[in-house]
Amino acid sequence: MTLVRKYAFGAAVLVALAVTAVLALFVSPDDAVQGDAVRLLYLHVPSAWIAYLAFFVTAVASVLWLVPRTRRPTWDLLAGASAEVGVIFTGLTLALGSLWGRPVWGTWWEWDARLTTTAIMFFLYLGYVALRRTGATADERGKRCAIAALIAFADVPIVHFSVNWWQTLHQTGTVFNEELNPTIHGSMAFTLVFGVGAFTLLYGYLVLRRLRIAELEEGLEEREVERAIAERLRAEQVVPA
Amino acid sequence: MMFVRDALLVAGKDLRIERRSRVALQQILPFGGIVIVMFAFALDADRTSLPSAAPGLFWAAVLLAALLAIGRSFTVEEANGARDGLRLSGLDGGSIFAGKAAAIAVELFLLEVVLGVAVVVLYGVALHGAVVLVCAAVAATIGLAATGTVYGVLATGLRARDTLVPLLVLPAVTPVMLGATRAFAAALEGSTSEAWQWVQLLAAFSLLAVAAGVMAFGPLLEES
Amino acid sequence: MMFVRDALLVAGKDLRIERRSRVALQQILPFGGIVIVMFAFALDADRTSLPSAAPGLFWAAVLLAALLAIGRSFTVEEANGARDGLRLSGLDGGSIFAGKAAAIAVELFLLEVVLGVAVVVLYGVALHGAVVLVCAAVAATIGLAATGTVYGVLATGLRARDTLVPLLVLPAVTPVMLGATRAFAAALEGSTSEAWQWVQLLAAFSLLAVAAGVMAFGPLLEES
Amino acid sequence: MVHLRSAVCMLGRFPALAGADLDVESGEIVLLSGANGAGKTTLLRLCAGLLPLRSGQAEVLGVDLAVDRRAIRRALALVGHETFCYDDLTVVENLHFATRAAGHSSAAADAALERLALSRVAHVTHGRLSQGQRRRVSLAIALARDPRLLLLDEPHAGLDEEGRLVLDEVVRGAPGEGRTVLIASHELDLARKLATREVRLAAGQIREARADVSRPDISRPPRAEAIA
Amino acid sequence: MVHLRSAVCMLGRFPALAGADLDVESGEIVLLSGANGAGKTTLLRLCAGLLPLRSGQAEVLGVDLAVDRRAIRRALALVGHETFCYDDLTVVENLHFATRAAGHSSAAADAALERLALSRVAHVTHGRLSQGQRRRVSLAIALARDPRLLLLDEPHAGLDEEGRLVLDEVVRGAPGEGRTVLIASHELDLARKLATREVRLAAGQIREARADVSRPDISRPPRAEAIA
Ligand code: HEM
Ligand SMILES: Nc1ncnc2c1ncn2[C@@H]1O[C@H](COP(=O)(O)OP(=O)(O)OP(=O)(O)O)[C@@H](O)[C@H]1O
Ligand SMILES: Nc1ncnc2c1ncn2[C@@H]1O[C@H](COP(=O)(O)OP(=O)(O)OP(=O)(O)O)[C@@H](O)[C@H]1O
Ligand SMILES: [Mg+2]
Ligand SMILES: [Mg+2]
Repeated sequence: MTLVRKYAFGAAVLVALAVTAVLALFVSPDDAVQGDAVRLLYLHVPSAWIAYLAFFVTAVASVLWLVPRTRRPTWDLLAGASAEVGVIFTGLTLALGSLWGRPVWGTWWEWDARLTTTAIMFFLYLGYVALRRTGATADERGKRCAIAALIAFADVPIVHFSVNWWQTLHQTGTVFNEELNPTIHGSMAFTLVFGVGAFTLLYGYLVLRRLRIAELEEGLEEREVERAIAERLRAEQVVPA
Repeated sequence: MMFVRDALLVAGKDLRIERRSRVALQQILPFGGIVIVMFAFALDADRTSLPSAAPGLFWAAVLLAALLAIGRSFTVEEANGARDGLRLSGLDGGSIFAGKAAAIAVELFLLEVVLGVAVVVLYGVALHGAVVLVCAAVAATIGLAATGTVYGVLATGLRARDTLVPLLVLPAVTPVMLGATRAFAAALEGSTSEAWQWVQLLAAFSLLAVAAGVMAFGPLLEES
Repeated sequence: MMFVRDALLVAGKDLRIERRSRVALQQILPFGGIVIVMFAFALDADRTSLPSAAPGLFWAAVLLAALLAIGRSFTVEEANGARDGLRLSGLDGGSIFAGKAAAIAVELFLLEVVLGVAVVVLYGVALHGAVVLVCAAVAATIGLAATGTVYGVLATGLRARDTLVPLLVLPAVTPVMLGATRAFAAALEGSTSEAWQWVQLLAAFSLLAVAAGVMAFGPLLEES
Repeated sequence: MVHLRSAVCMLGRFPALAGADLDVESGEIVLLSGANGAGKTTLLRLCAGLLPLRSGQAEVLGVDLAVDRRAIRRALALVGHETFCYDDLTVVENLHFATRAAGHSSAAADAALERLALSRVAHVTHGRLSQGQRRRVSLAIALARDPRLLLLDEPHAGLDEEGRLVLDEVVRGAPGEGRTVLIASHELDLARKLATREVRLAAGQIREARADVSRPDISRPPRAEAIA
Repeated sequence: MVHLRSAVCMLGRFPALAGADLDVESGEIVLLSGANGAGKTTLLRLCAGLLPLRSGQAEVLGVDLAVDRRAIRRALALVGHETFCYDDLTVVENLHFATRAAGHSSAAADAALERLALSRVAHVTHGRLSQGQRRRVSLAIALARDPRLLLLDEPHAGLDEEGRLVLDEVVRGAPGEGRTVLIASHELDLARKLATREVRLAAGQIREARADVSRPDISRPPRAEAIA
């Protein structure tokens, strides 16, 4: 993409995040029960949802790569990039969650279903990232990673429904949740939605950048293959064969 | 038919290698035993808490031993490019999976029996509900072996397979660990019905794992 | 002098391989993290018992990760007959030992820092006596690395090294585990003086292990 | 049998096969020569369906490799630097496993064992074999699988004179038994005696393809003049 | 240089070297020939001090191996089937490590790299090298260590013509640089051109030792008549 558009994108992300911060810190009211702690909601929930989105993208890209007809090197790289960003957001969710838990639950960590499944999701994708980084060539790696990604994705719905399936300390279901705050309908809901939007922008930005880097590293579109061949021929004319 | 024949061929091969090298018997089994003992240390050896912790520790020990067994099963496929050999052999991926998983499962069963006795003795556990215990063990073991085999082949030929496998397998088998632990705990407390629910969960997981393995193994053996 | 130069050469080589392959960082470290989480399952996640068990579980996790690190460090020496290469290299056994042990120790330190944070957060441990904790960790780590390196070379070239090493190392390092666990427990309970006693014990063990390693490594490398 | 059209195989970012064109008809014995790293092994592995085709066309035994790399496996055998054997199994056990896996009878395995004079070490575990004995084992496995396409990667390396006799007669006999053979080799004077045609690889491409390999000036490598 | 008196090496329960007698004087280039499994590799590994002497005497570079197998290590180099290299390190890194470990300067390493024309793959990790490139790397390492005793186990295997030229000139130049060379090989016609003396191993023992290797009837392997 052209420089202009790239910077435009970056700027948009920054602005969106800034606005979210303002909304979260000043506009939205603090919570009856939790006081200011509730403002973590605007970071915690979006990052969790973006993590889902990232892993979903990874799964889809993996499928596209697995299907011979749609296979392009880019899908493999996109899957990797999205997974890495997803791992970051999952880590964020965990960190913010436990930060939040301290004041609200009086503990950093609780072995409840939502938290545990989230931790497992985190490690599953850490493993996936490690699998990608084994120094194998894209060909050796591609199929294994794609399948690993699909297996790992099975955990995501479990994380989401964990709160319904098991008796958990963690908030259940919807954001419009009584003991969280009665007045969520108004500015809170808006802030949350806006925050999700901002995070989605951030996610898109990060993934695109990571994808570019990955493509420079190893993405081999046809022309790059051509160039590699040309290079090799040039190089080996020197060597007496 | 062909499928079974090939699976048996592969399982036979793996078990014969084991009979020759006695790795599972003379190395992995003692390892499991040591782990059981070490855990007793780690828990500061207050006998009171041990029985309650027994199911968890037993399965943790089994899991660690299983990691070794899985690693071993694919170390064998790595020397002399045996992996390419398997690909060239013309065997169907599904049957290779079935064979290798079966071989691992067999080794794990024996391991569990021995470790089980050890736990009962060392941790002073009182046994209840043998039937449900056995069923839970069977279901869990199949799940372990299947999952492990899938990730094992996923990592073969890659750099540092022997560290990658544990990393990939551990999170994937947490459901098994959880289910098995809870099943055992419930059974030992005598609440059999609850135990059976966990067994069902384990069985479901194992079925999924086996199905996934049979389908995915062939493609995984093939690079790209 | 020569000794140091050669040791640095070897350590540098191992660390460069690690920088290339990132195995410790991207595979062993997450593995340790998972183990920490899994243990919480095994203990059935009753928060009350977790803090008290924290030191033991922390060191158990470190130990398991260390097993992988040691295994990896010698997997590297196995490919392409690198072991014979080392023997032919003309390097003195003692310095090879020092180099490899040092490399492992460095990796373990980083690992312990990260896992330590994880334990504090996840198990809800309150920190006391940082100094004694660090000293204990250092002493224990050196002991672990040294012992592991000795047994690592003892097992290289033998069939199924990757299963043999854990089996040999686990019992050998129980003193370290015990000492480190008690030292941590004592420190966290605030009884610092007791902790220091354990630290001395750990230091003694480590010194012995290093001495033994420097002397024994050469002959062990020649083994056969 | 084997038809490559500007076939490209990438190893990482490196085009180990950089647009190779090759046509091998049934019953031919083709020698692949070329400098170290020219791409011979890569070409053979591609033909065995072990490497993905990055671009171009590759058809082996009538199957398009871009579509299916597994269909051809049972019909070919690859003798390479690795034996594909299990160190803890004896020679016989390895041989029987490989043979039965390919759906052939153990009898074929025993015959191959005889033919390569491996009986003395039949019950030695593979891990203890000497280099040449390993090479013999992989040849035995290849024979027992009775392949239609035989891919030999430096087959002479490590074989003693007796072994080379067997190898040569196997290769010479191949066309008669309906086999096509590809040989990658650096022992040109030996290989040229066997081959019906020589193909030279350089920088991952087929450079010159010669019909007549028996021209003395070619079959005698430069080394000879250079030194002696 | 090398003096064996009824030297015996056991591999497991098998006497891979079953009482070998051999005397190699400084500056000689001795060819070890023999069937597969005859014990050539074992003999070379014994001389490198890698295998324990079970019985008999073995003196290498003036050191009695029964007493000390490690003293000689820095003064010799072994080029075998394995490169002793680390797959994750590049060619240069491996070369420098091996050279500096033996107490030599990196300059020697770079010179060897040049000499074996490895510059193109200097920064490729060893794991990705082709067979012949690996062989070149181990030759380079051997050279860089500037050994007094050079043990070559089938050195020609896998080398292309250019590589063989280098190898041959290295071996020929050895005596001049005060090196003694032992070559185990099955490429007899090449090796015999290099060797000053041939020694034939059979069943782990030295059978015939010939002074003159240049007799045509010997230097031309039976294969030639047998078939062509
Ligand atoms: C380490 C601790 C925590 C973790 C790992 C965690 C994880 C998650 C995840 C994964 C989600 C997304 C759920 C979904 O929509 O599928 C989520 C949502 C949410 N979390 Fe947490 N959380 C943690 C702590 C907390 C705390 C302490 C609070 C507040 C008391 C909290 C409040 C919420 C709320 C309100 C939602 C949105 C609920 C919904 O609509 O689903 N979380 N959390
Ligand atoms: N990642 C990489 N970077 C650079 N070069 C690479 C890479 N991976 C493989 N190669 C090169 O690919 C080539 C592999 O070719 P191949 O093994 O087919 O050679 P060959 O013709 O069999 O050589 P030989 O006669 O030595 O066996 C080698 O030149 C190797 O250096
Ligand atoms: N445990 C064992 N039982 C039987 N034979 C064994 C055992 N261990 C090694 N051998 C034999 O020892 C011999 C090793 O010889 P060595 O490797 O030196 O042969 P070589 O002369 O190098 O042969 P090549 O030319 O094939 O390399 C082989 O014949 C091998 O089969
Ligand atoms: Mg090759
Ligand atoms: Mg040999």
